[in-house]
Amino acid sequence: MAWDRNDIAARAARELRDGYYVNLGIGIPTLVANNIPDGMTVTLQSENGMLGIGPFPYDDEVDPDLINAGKQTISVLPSSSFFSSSDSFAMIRGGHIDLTILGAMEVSEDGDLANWMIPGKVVKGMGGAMDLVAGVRRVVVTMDHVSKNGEAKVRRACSLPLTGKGVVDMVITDLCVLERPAKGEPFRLIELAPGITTDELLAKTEARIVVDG
Amino acid sequence: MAWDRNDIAARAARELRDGYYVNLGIGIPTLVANNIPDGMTVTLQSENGMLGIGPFPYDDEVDPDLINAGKQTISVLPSSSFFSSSDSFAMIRGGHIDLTILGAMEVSEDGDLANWMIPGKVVKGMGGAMDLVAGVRRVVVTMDHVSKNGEAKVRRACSLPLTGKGVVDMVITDLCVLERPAKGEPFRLIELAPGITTDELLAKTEARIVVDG
Amino acid sequence: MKPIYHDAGEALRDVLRDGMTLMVGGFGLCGIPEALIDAMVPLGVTGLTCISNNAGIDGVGLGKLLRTRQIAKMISSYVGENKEFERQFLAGELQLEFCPQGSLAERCRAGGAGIPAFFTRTGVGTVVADGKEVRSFGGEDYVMETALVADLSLVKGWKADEAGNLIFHRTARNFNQPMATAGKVCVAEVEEIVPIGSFDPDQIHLPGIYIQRLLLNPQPDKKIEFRTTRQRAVDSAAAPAAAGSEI
Amino acid sequence: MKPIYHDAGEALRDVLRDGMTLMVGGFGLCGIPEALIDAMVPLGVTGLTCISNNAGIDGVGLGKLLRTRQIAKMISSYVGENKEFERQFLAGELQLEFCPQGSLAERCRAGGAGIPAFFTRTGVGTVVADGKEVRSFGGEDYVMETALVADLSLVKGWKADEAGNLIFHRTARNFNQPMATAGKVCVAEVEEIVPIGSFDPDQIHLPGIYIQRLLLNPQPDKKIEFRTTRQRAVDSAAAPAAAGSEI
Repeated sequence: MAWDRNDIAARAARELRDGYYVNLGIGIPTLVANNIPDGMTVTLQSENGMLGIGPFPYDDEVDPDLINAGKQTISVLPSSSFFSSSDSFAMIRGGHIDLTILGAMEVSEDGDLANWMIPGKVVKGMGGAMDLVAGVRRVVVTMDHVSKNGEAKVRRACSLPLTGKGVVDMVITDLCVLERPAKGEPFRLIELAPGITTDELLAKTEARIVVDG
Repeated sequence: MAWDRNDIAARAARELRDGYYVNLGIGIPTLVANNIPDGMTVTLQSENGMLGIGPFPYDDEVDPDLINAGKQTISVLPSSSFFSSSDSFAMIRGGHIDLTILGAMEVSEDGDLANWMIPGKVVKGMGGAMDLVAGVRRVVVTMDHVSKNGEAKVRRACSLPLTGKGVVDMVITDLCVLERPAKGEPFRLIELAPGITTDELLAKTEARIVVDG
Repeated sequence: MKPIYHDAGEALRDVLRDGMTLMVGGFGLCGIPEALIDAMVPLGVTGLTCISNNAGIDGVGLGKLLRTRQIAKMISSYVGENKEFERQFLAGELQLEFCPQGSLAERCRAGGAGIPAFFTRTGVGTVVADGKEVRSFGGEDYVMETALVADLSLVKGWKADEAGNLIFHRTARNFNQPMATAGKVCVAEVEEIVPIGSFDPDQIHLPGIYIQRLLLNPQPDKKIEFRTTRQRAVDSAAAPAAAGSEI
Repeated sequence: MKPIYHDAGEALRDVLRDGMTLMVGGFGLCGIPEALIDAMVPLGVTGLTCISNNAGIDGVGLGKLLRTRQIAKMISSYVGENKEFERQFLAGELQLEFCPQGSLAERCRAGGAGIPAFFTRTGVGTVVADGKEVRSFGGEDYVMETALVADLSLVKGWKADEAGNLIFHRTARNFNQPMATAGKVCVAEVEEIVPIGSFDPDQIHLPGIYIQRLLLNPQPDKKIEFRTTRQRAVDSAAAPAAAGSEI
């Protein structure tokens, strides 16, 4: 039985470590915040200039000057700090964020990531995605394993314009977890969703991946 | 009669304008601060990270955490702000300081400046001088017109290693004031110290300068 | 002492000209200089190049200047949530240059800091690197990005003192800080102006040297794009970060 | 929560190794992490490359590590007021790389910000540009300077909270802020450590993400290089800036 969105988020949360500074994308990645283990300190960064994102505010606490990168109202934590966009991306680009988790349209076997534009469709822009995948130490992608019309999203090469080249370290889909031990190495299958067979997975995967045993 | 150090500083102070942000070097330039006209607001920048340098502190106000770029204890003003060295030089390099006044060993007719090292002597370093002359909008040099052993300091070309190339806008010496209307143009004699003749000045000046009829 | 204005039109009238390049602070609708933007509509200046992370939303922020066709070109990282933008862009009436958000922020900082170009990993191997120099440092490839400067920067601060020293509020700081440094002229819209000496000099976010004019707007609208809240009934200690209901 | 040390030797023992590159904050003796520097003497690490705006004075600050010959190379903008430095340099025992102060600060910031190189007008036409790329932008020449990073950064803050958020004091901020961002490991010496939540999140100079360890040194010496004061008898309102007697 394939994993659902919450399962994927819970699996992604297992990549967190105590003391990590983490940037979460929109969608499934946002759900990861609900799965931080008790007693573990994980500090969430928002690229619009905040370290230490708090929960959504109570209705009477809402402050238009306090939003996350998804433009949702949020709250402060006792450990929070605010800074400018240039300081925020200095932090991101400089490799100070331990982990980013983001969604994707396609991932290639070389770790290329496409998640910002579909030619012919209206393009909204890359926002901070290119900076995050280029700068953050470890990049985890969460997505469906195949597209809505049944096409493989883990591919030999991305068909869509790239967000970053060779940047993805781990892919968590509804069917499996793929990981590269290091940039430049191939993805290995390290986990299958319950009831998913290797054959089934390989049939839905265009990329060449390493399957042990 | 040649100008003395205070005369030179007073003459340099005439280059100040209301609202200017100014960085003053060590020596004669420091004396310029004593000559700011009443009612004129001039904000002094210190490249170690301060805007709005106050006077020397009273004895019981001395704070080791509060020094100018000459490493002298100073005080704050109500309008002061503090920032890092990187922010300070972003301000300087970005052309936000209106005027800097500094000492020199030699100035060339093309506006080259030498004021940081003498080959064969112990070199202390350029500190922030290269950044100031490269970044500040207008560079005024105050110095003696000739060296202690009688050599011209306003020269065809500098004999000493440069601090900056083509950077000097005005030279104020004990004998005269020279000004370039724009970078790339020659220096013009615009003022003589009382009792100094043009012939005497030219005899002590190696650089080719423009002297109006 | 910086000139203080109480009318946004007055603050801008003599610094606007057709075809100029503008930087406009804010992230989404958070921390935008709304009164200054609004004042540009009646002033009628056109052919603007706007450097701004976003383009407002329909009828709010820069969305107003899009509706009146005053903007000829946008340099932004993200322009979603804006139908009028989409329409003009697809009709070829509006030029658009996408720039990754971090490179955009750094290009503004560089413009203010006298750095004409710098190298970044962001965008290597993507369309962002097309036509740009790519160079290897320590075995890794980097793209050269160039500085951005503006004829006029419009920024939003929280409090200013009369010397132009600025303090920002929470995530409304965003692009306002670097953009203030990169404008030949910078006009700051603030909610409060206090006498010189009111601020701790250690706590000033942007020294007054970067500010040419102050506009006092004590009660900005501050529209919210996505108002997300949680219920007080829920045990707040256990509530996870950024988890709640979007309303 | 960052590890808090009360003994500088303990804070450094397992992060030191011979031949490592160190960044050390401070301008002159202002804002130097003095307890951390002092602790390196008995720990005996040698062959150090020190990136620091200055080299201390004889027997104070980095002057102590010069005396014990633990430093092999300095990257600085100014090294006056230091006879031992002069002696070792003239004897060829010490390498020295001069870097203009502003380029030094920006190279540290670049190192922390993931920018491997940038262009600056500073040093064009001087020995500083020797062997470096010079390129024209908009008709003006600029030198390419490269980023600096360190194995270990030693910085001095004023107050820290337990999350490592730092606040600096007056001109003691100087190089401490950019250098903290450019070290693989950064140890911050501070005068006071307060509980999380004590700081206004808008007023933090350096977010805790840059800090790996905190050393509490509640009473640093803070030597003054040039103690300059004015007389109280003088009318203080009329006293000009930086004019007084050097004592």
